[in-house]
Amino acid sequence: MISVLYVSIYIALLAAFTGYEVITRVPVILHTPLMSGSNFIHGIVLVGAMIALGLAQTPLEQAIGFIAVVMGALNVTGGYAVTERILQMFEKGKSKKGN
Amino acid sequence: MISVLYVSIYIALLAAFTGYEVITRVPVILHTPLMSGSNFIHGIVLVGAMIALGLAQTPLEQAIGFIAVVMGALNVTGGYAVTERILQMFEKGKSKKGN
Amino acid sequence: MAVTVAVAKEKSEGEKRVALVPEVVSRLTKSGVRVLVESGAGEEAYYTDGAYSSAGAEIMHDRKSILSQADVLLVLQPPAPAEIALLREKAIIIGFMSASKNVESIRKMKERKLTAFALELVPRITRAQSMDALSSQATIGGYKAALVAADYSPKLLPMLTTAAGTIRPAKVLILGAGVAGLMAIATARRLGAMVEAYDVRRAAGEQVRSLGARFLELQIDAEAAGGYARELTPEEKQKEQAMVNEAVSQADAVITTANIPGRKAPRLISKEMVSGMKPGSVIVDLAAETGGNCELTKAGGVVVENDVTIVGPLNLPGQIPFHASQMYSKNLQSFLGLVIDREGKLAVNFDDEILKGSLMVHDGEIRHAQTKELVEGRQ
Amino acid sequence: MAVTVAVAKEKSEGEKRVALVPEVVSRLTKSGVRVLVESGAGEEAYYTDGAYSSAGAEIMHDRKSILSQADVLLVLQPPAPAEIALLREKAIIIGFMSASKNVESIRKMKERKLTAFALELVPRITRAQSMDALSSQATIGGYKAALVAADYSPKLLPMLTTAAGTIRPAKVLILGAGVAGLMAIATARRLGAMVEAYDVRRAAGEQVRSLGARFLELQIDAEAAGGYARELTPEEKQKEQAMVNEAVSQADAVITTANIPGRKAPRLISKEMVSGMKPGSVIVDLAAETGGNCELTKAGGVVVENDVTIVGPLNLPGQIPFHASQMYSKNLQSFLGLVIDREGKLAVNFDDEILKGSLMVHDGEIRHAQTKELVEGRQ
Amino acid sequence: MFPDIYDPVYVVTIIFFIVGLHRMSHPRTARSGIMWAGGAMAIAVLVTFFYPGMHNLTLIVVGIAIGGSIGWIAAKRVAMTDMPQMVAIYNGMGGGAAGAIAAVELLTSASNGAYSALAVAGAAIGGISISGSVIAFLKLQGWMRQKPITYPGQQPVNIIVLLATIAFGVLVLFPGIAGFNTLLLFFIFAIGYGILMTLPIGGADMPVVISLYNALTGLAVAMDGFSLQNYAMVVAGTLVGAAGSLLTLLMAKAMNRSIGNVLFSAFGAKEEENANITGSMKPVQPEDAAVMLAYANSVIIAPGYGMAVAQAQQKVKELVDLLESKDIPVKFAIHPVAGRMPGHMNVLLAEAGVSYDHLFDRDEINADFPNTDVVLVIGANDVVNPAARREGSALAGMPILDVDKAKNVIVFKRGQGRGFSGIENELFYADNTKMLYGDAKDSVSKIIQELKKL
Amino acid sequence: MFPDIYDPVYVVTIIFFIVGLHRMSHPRTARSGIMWAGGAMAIAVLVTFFYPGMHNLTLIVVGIAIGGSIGWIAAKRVAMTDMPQMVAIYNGMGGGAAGAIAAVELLTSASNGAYSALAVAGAAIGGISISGSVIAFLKLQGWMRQKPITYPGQQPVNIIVLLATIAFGVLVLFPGIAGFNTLLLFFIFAIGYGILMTLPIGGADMPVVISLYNALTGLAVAMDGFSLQNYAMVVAGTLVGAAGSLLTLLMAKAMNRSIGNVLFSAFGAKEEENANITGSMKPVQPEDAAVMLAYANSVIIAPGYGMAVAQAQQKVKELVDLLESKDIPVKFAIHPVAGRMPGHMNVLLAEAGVSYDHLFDRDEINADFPNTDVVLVIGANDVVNPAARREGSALAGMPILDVDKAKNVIVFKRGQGRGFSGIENELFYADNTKMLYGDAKDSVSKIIQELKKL
Ligand SMILES: NC(=O)c1ccc[n+]([C@@H]2O[C@H](COP(=O)([O-])OP(=O)(O)OC[C@H]3O[C@@H](n4cnc5c(N)ncnc54)[C@H](OP(=O)(O)O)[C@@H]3O)[C@@H](O)[C@H]2O)c1
Ligand SMILES: NC(=O)c1ccc[n+]([C@@H]2O[C@H](COP(=O)([O-])OP(=O)(O)OC[C@H]3O[C@@H](n4cnc5c(N)ncnc54)[C@H](OP(=O)(O)O)[C@@H]3O)[C@@H](O)[C@H]2O)c1
Ligand SMILES: NC(=O)c1ccc[n+]([C@@H]2O[C@H](COP(=O)([O-])OP(=O)(O)OC[C@H]3O[C@@H](n4cnc5c(N)ncnc54)[C@H](O)[C@@H]3O)[C@@H](O)[C@H]2O)c1
Ligand SMILES: NC(=O)c1ccc[n+]([C@@H]2O[C@H](COP(=O)([O-])OP(=O)(O)OC[C@H]3O[C@@H](n4cnc5c(N)ncnc54)[C@H](O)[C@@H]3O)[C@@H](O)[C@H]2O)c1
Repeated sequence: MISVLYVSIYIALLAAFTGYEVITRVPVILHTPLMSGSNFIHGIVLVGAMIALGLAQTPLEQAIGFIAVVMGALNVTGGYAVTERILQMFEKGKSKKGN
Repeated sequence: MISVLYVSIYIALLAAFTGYEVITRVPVILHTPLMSGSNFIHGIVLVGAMIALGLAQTPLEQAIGFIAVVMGALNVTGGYAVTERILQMFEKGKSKKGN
Repeated sequence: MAVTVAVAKEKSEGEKRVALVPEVVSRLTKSGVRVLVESGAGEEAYYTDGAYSSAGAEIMHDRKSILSQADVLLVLQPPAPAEIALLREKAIIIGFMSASKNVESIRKMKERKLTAFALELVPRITRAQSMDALSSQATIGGYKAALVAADYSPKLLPMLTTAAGTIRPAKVLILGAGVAGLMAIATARRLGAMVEAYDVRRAAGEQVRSLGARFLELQIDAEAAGGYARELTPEEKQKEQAMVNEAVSQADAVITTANIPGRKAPRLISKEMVSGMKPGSVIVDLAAETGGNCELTKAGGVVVENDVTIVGPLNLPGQIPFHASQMYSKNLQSFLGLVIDREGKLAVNFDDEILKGSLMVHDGEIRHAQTKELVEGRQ
Repeated sequence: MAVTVAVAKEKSEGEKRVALVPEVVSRLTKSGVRVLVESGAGEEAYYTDGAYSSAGAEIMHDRKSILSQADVLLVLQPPAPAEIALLREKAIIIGFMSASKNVESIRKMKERKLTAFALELVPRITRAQSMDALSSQATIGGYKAALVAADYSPKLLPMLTTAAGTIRPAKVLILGAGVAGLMAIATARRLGAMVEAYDVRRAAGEQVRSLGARFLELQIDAEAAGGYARELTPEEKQKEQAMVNEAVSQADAVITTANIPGRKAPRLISKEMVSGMKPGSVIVDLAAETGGNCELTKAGGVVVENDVTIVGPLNLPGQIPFHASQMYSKNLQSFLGLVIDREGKLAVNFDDEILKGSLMVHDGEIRHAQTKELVEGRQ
Repeated sequence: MFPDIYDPVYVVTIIFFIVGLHRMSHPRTARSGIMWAGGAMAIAVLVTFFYPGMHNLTLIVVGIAIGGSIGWIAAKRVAMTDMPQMVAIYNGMGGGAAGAIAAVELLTSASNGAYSALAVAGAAIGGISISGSVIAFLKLQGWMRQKPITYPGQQPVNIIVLLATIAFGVLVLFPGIAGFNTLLLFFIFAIGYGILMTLPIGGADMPVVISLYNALTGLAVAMDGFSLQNYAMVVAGTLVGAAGSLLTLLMAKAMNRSIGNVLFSAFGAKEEENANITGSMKPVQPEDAAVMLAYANSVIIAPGYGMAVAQAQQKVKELVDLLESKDIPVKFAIHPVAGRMPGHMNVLLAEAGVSYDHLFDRDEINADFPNTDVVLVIGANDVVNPAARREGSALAGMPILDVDKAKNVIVFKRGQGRGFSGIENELFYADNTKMLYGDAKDSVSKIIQELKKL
Repeated sequence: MFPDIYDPVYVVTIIFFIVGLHRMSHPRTARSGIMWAGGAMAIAVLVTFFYPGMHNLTLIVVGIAIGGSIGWIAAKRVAMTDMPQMVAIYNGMGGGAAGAIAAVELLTSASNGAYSALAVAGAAIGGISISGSVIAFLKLQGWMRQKPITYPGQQPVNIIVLLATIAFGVLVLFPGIAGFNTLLLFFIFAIGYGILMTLPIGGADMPVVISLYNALTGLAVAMDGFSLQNYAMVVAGTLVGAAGSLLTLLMAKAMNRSIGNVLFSAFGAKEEENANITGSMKPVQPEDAAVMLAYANSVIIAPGYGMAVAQAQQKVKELVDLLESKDIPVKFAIHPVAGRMPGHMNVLLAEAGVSYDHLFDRDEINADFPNTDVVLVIGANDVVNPAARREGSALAGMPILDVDKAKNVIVFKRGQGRGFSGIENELFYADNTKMLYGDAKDSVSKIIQELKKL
C-alpha cells in the first residue's frame, strides 16, 4: 500500500506538469491576463481561510482567521474582476471601451 | 482526512490533463512517432506483470503471469526499438538511410 | 540526296526578320541538310553573314541562283510572282502565305506546281505548338504593342508619388485577349498601368485574371472550334459595343487585338467613340493589317483625331527582329521535322494532320478552300 | 495690386510642355492672382484652352500683349531676346535658364533689368524638394529613357520560355544612378530586364540595390557637396573605364545619365568600346544635351555604328508632355509661394535661401557667378 | 535490501515519462524524448525486483529475456515501411499483458469491490486491445485482406458480443455465482469483440485504429495499476490513455474523418477500380508536404496554369526563400507551354521577384529530375502528363517535364479538374506522387506555416 | 446535511480551474477561461460552508462580504492602465491569507512534523509574497519612487534577513523552544525580506516580479493545502506555482532579461536623462506588435527608404494580405519624398503587387491618422519627423506624414541610424511610439508568423 506522502507527491507533481504544459507556447500578449488569471486561481486560499476561521478556537486564531478570510476574499473578487477587465480587451470591437 | 478514492481520482485526473496538454498542438508528422512512443510508455505494464508473476502462487497464476511478463517485455523492447527507428528519420542527413 | 534549304532576304517593305537564324542553321547542317543563305539576309535582324557561314550555311550573293537551287524555300512572306517563277517545279515553300495580300504569288505557285505550306494554317493541336508561328509572332507583337502605347502616350503609365505631386496610374484597356492581347496585358501591367481587358471568349476571363488584370465581363460565350472566336450576333454586338464604349472613354491607352481568322477584323471602336475619349489618349490597333478594330485606323500610319492618337502598326513583330526571327526560326525547325527526315532527306507525309492542315498549294491545285475561292474566284 | 502671372506658348523646338497646367492655374486664381495664358499654350501637352479658361485663366491670342502685361512670366525655356524686350522692366521670369544655350536671352534680361530665377539653381535643401524641377523632369526622363531603349532594341527585354524556344532576358546597364538613372533602373527592371548600374557616388550603391538591381562596385568615393558628384582623378577614371568597358560589352542596352552640373558630361563610352559591343545593342545617352556620355552620341539624333544604335535624345521629359507639365507646374506653384503672398501680391524676400540660390539676373546684374562669366566673358 | 526504494523511483520514472513525452512532441527534441522514457523504464523494471514479497524471480528474468529479445530483434529487422504494424503488434502485447495481470488479480484476490471492478474493466479493455491490434497487424502485414470485411448484420452482431462481454464482466464480480468458466467466457467475448470490431476497418484507416487501441491499452494499464495500487502504472497508463485519445482524434481529423466514421463506416469497402490507370491518388496534407520538403536535399518546382489562376506566385516565391534559408536548393522547371500564353510563368515569377537564375527550361532541367527528392507540381497538368510520351495520345509529341522520374512528386490542384487538353493524367496515380488538394495559394501558405514550425 | 459533498465538488473545481487556465492561454478562448475558473471558485466557496465542524459562520460571511466588496469595487473602478498594480495587490492579499492560515495552523496544531514544516514554508512564502507585492503596488501606483532603490551593502543585508527568516522558521518547528514571539519574529523577518527584495527593482521590471510573487503565492497556498489536507488547495496552488514560474521565465525572456538579472541587478538605476527630447524609446517585440495589429480596427503603413534597403516590400504585402483576411483595413501612406528617388515606394509596392487603391499620398491620408489604431513606420524617418513642423529645423518646411497623431505607432528600424537629413527624430520618443528593432524584412516576417498564431 502506497503512503499518503507519495500520493501527495504524485498529485503535486502532476499538478505542476499540468500547470507547466498549459502555459508553454502561450503568446506574449497573454502573459498579463494569464498572470492575473492564475492570481485569481490561487484565490482558492479563501477556502483554506474559511476552514481556518471555521475551526478557529481562541480569539487570536479567530482574529487571524478573519484577516485571512478578508484577504482571501479580496484575492478572489479582485482577481476575478481584474482578469475579466483585461480579457474584455480581447473581444474585438469592444476593445476601445476598456481604455 | 481525504479518502484514497479521491486521491486516486486526483491522480488520474491530473495525469489525464498532463497527457492531453502534452499532445495538443503537435505537428502531423509526429503523430506516428508519438503513437509509438506512448505505446512504449504503457510498457510500464511490465512492472505490473512482474509483480503479478512475483506474487503468483498457483501454477495457473504463474503461467498467466509468465505470459504477462513475456508480452510486457515485448511491448517494452519492441516499442522502444520501433520508436527509436522512426525518430531516427528526424535527424537530418541520416534521413535517407532509414528507407 | 540531301535536301537543299534556302533563305533569301525578305523583300517586303519594313520586313526586318529572317526565316532562319544561325543557331537553327547549324542544327540543320549537322543533320546533313544543305542550307543556302542570301548575303545580308539576316542583316536587319542583327545576324551577320559571318554567323551564318560559321553555322554551316553557304552564303550566296546571287539571289536567282539561291531560288533556283532550293528544294525548300523558307520565307516570312511569299516572294513576288516573278521570283516564284525562278523556283524549280515541286519545290516547297514554307512560311506565312497571307493569301489575301498575295493572291498573285499564290496563283503563280499553283501554276508552277509548287508545294506551299502556310504556317498560319497549322492546326492548333498540342503537337503543333512548337510550330505555331502565329503564336510566337503574336507574343512579340503584344509586347511591342504595349511599348508603342507607352511611347505615344503623353502620360506616364505607372503611379508615382513625388514631391511634385502624385501621378495617377494610366488606365490601359486591351480588347481581344488572345496571345497578343495577353502579352500586351502582361507588359502594360509590368509598366505599372491599371489594366482591363475584354474578349468575346469567356475562357479568356480566367486567363486575363491569371495575369492579375481585370476582365470586363459580358454574358456572351462565343468560342468556336480550335480556340478561335466566332462572329457575334447583332444583338451581342450591340451590348458589347455599349460596354466597350464606356471602358474606352475611360482609358488612357487602348490596345486592340481582336481578330477573326480569315475575315475582316471586327470593328470595336467607332469614330464617335474616339471623339468621346480623353485628350492625349492613344489607340494601338494590332488588327490594322486586317482592316483595323478602330474605324479611324490607318494601316501602317498614325492618325491624330480629336487629340487621340491612333496607331495602326503593320508587322509589329518585325520591329523586334532579333527575337522574332529566332522564334520564327525555331517554329520552322520544328515544322521541317515533318518534311525532312533524320538523314536530311525530303520525306513529306501528306497524311500528317499538320501538313494536311497547312498545305495551301500542291501539285497545281489550291488545297485550302478559302484561298481557292479567293484566288480562283477572282480569275 | 494683384500680381499678373503669364504663360506663353513655348517656342523652342520640340518643346511640347507648358509651364502651368489648369489645375495649378485654378489654385493661383483662387488666391487672387491674375493668370494669362496664350491660346494653344497647352495644346501639345493635351491641356485645352477650355480647361485653362474654366480654371480661371484669361486666354489671349496676342502673344505680345501677354508678355507686356506679365509681372511674372513662367517658362520652360527662356524666350528669345526679341521677346524679352517686350517684357516690362522689373518683370520676373521663372523657369529653366539653361544659361549656356541662352546666352543672348540672359544678356537681354540683364539689360532690361528683369529678375530671373533659374529653377536648375534651386538649392537641394529639404524645403526646396517640392520646387526641384530638375528632379521632377529627370524622373520622367529616366522612365522615357528605358522605354526608348526597349523601343530601339531588336530584342525583348524580359525572359520568356515559350514553345518557340527560351528568350534570355536582356542585360541593361545604367551608368549614372542619379534621379534619372534610378528611374531608368526601376523601369527597365519592370520590363523584365536584368539590370546593372554604376555611379561614382558610393551612396548610390545602396540606392541601386534598394531597387533590386546590381551595383557595379569600384572602390572610389566621389560625392561632393549637395549630392552632386565631383570630377574624378585620372587614375580613377582609368579604373572606372576598365570596369565600365567590360560591363558595356556585355550589355544589350546601355542607358547613360552621368552628369556633372555646370560642366561637360563625363565621357564614359568611347568609339572603341562601341565597336566591342554586341550587334543589335542600344545606347541611350541622356547626357546628349551636355556633350554626351558616349563619344559617338549625336545630340538629338540616332547614330548606327557597327550594328550598335546610339540614341542621343534631347528633352526626353518633353516627350511625356502631359505629366512633365503637370510636375513642372507643381514645382512652379511651390516656387511661386516664395514670390507671391497669400493675398496674391508680389512679395519677394531676396534673403530667402532658395531665392538667393536660384536668382540668376536681378536689377541689371547677373548674380550667378558661372553664368556671369559665361555671358560677360564673351562680351 | 533497499526497503521502499521503489516508491521514489516510480515517482522519478513518471517524471521522466512526462518529460520524454513532452520532448517527443517537438520535432527537434523528439529523438531525445524516447531516450528519457527508455531510461526511466529501465530503472522502473530494475527496481521492481526489490518489490516486497517477490517470488519466481528466475521465471521473471526468463520471461523478460524471451519477450525482450524477440521484441528487440523483430523491431530492428523489419523494413521501415512495416513500422505501423509493428506498433500495432507491440501495443497488442501490452494489452495482453494488462489483460493477463487482471486475470491473475481476479484469480487471486477473493474480490474487493472497487478494485475487482477495475480489474475487470482492465481485463476487458486489455482483451479488446490485444485481439484488435493483432487483426490490425495482420491486415497491415498483408496476411489478411486489407479491404474492410463486411457482412450483413455486422453491427447487431458486434453489439451483442459487446453486451455479452459486459454481462460476463459483471458476473465475474460475484465470486459466489461465477467460477473459472465465467472468467474464461468473459475473456473470450472481450477478445472476440476486439476481432469483430476491427474486421470492417480498411487498411488506410488502420493508423487511427492502432492509436485508439494504444489509448485503450493505456487505460487498461491504469486500471491494473489501481487494482495493484501501483501509481506508476496508474499515472503512466492514464497519461497514455489521455494522450492517445487526443492523438486518435487528431489523426482522424488530419484525414478529414471522424472517429465514428473510421470505426463504423467500412470506408473504402466499395472502392471503385479504375479501368485504365493503375495505382490510386494519394492525398497528402500540407503538414506532411512541409516535412517532406524540410528533409529534402533538392527541390524543383514545376508551375502551371493553376499557379496563375490561384495567383500563387508571391507565396511560391516565399516558399522558395524559406527553403533556401534552410539550405535546400530550389529550381523552377518552366515548360514552354505552361500557362495560357507564351512566357506566362516568366511574367508571373518575375512579378513575384524570382530571380532569373532560378528558372530553367525543359531542356536544361529534365536530366535533374531523377536526382531530385521532391518536385512540387503547382497547378500544372498537361505539361507533366506522361501520356504525352505515348503515340496516339492527344498530347503525343509534346515534350514534357519528366517530373515522374523524381523521388517524390507533390501535385497541387483543387480537385478533379483536367488540364487544357482535357485528358486524364496518370502521373497523379503513380506510387511516388501525392496529391495536395486545395487552391494552390492556400496550400503553399499552409506549407510555409508548417515549415516555419519545424 | 450533504455529508462529504465537498470532496467531489473540489475535484470538479480543479477540473474547471485547469480548463479555465487552458482556455486563458489561447487568445480566442481567453475570455471564457476566467468564467470557468470563476464558476468553479464560487462553487468551492459555497461548499466549504458544509465542511465538517465549521464554526464562526457569521464571521466568515462578514469577512467575505468585506473583502469581496472592496476587491470588486476597487478592481472595477481603477483605470485600465493601473491594472498591473491591482494584480500585485490582490496577489499580495492571497499571500497574506496563506500566511495567516499557516499562522493559525501553527498556533493550533501542537505540531506534526511534516505538516508543520509545510505550514512554516507556506507562512514564509506567503509573508514574502504579501510584503513584496505591496511594495510592487506602491511603486507602480507611483506612491513610491519607481526607480530602483539601492544602497551600499544591499545584497549582504538581504541575505542576512533571508537567513534569519529561515532560522526562525526552523525554530518554530520546535514548540519546546519556540513561543509566540518566535513565531512573530519569524513573520517579521519573512515580511521584511519581501520588502528588501523588492526595493531595488525598477518599475519596468515589475511585471516579472509580480508574476514571481504570484507563483510564490501559489506555492504557499499549496503548502497550506498539504497541511490542511485539502487537495483542492494543493492542486490549484501547485498549478499556479508551476504555471506562474514558467510565466515568469517567459516574461523575462520576452524582455531579453534573465530572472537573476531582473531580481538582483537594479536595472535602470543609472538611467541617463536625455537633455533635449522628453520620453524614452520603448522597444517592442514582434509578438506584441502582432497583437497590437490583431486587435486594431485600422492600420496605416508608412514606408520609407529602410523598406527599400531591406527589400521588405514582398513581406509587407503579405502582412497586408494577412491583416485584410482578418478584416482589418490597411492603407499605405506614401510620402512624396520617401525613399531616394521620386516614386521609389510606388515602384517597390507595385513590384510586390500592392494594388493602387491601397496607396494614398500625404494630402489624402493625413486626416486619417488621428483615427488610426496602429501605424507601422517601416524604415521611414525624415518623412515622419515632427521636427519638420518647427521653424529652423533642417527639415523645416517639408510637410510630413502626421503619424505621431495616431493612437499607436510602431517604428521599424535596425538601430540608431538617422535619416537622409541626419537629424534626430523625436517621434521615436513619443509616448505612443514603440520601436521594433531589426531589419525590416525580418521584423515583418516575424510579425506575420506571430499573427498567424493568434
Ligand atoms: N503557354 C501557352 O502559350 C499556351 C496557350 C494555349 C494553351 N496552352 C495549353 O495549356 C496547357 C498548359 O498546361 P499546364 O500544365 O500549365 O496547365 P493545365 O494543363 O491547364 O492544368 C492546370 C491545372 O491547374 C489546376 N488548377 C487550376 N486552378 C487552380 C488553383 N486555383 N489552385 C490549384 N490548382 C489549380 C487544375 O486542376 P484543378 O481544376 O483540379 O484545380 C489543372 O490540373 C497545355 O496543354 C498547353 O498546351 C498553352
Ligand atoms: N524621394 C526622393 O526623391 C528623395 C531623393 C533624395 C533624398 N531624399 C530624402 O530621403 C529621405 C527619405 O526619407 P525616409 O523617411 O524615406 O527615409 P530616411 O529618412 O532616409 O530613413 C530611413 C530609415 O530606414 C532605416 N533603415 C535603413 N535600412 C533599414 C533596414 N534594412 N531595415 C529597417 N530599417 C532600415 C534607417 O534607420 P536604421 O539605420 O536605424 O535602420 C532610417 O531610420 C528624405 O529626407 C528625403 O528628403 C528623397
Ligand atoms: N491549342 C493551342 O496550343 C493554342 C495555341 C495558340 C493559341 N490558342 C488559343 O487560341 C486563342 C486565340 O488565339 P489568337 O491570339 O491567335 O487569336 P486571334 O489573333 O485570332 O484573335 C485575338 C483575340 O481576339 C478575340 N476576339 C475576336 N472577336 C472579338 C471581338 N469582337 N471583341 C473582342 N475580342 C474579339 C478572340 O477571341 C481572340 O482571343 C488563344 O486565346 C489561345 O488560348 C491555342
Ligand atoms: N536633397 C534632395 O532633396 C535631393 C533632390 C534630388 C537629388 N538629390 C541627390 O542628388 C543626386 C544627384 O542627382 P541628379 O540625378 O540630379 O544628378 P545629375 O543629373 O547631376 O547626375 C546624374 C548622376 O551621374 C553621376 N555621375 C557623375 N559622373 C559620373 C561618372 N563619371 N560615372 C558615373 N556616374 C557619374 C552622378 O553621381 C549622379 O548620380 C541624387 O542621387 C540624389 O540623391 C538630392
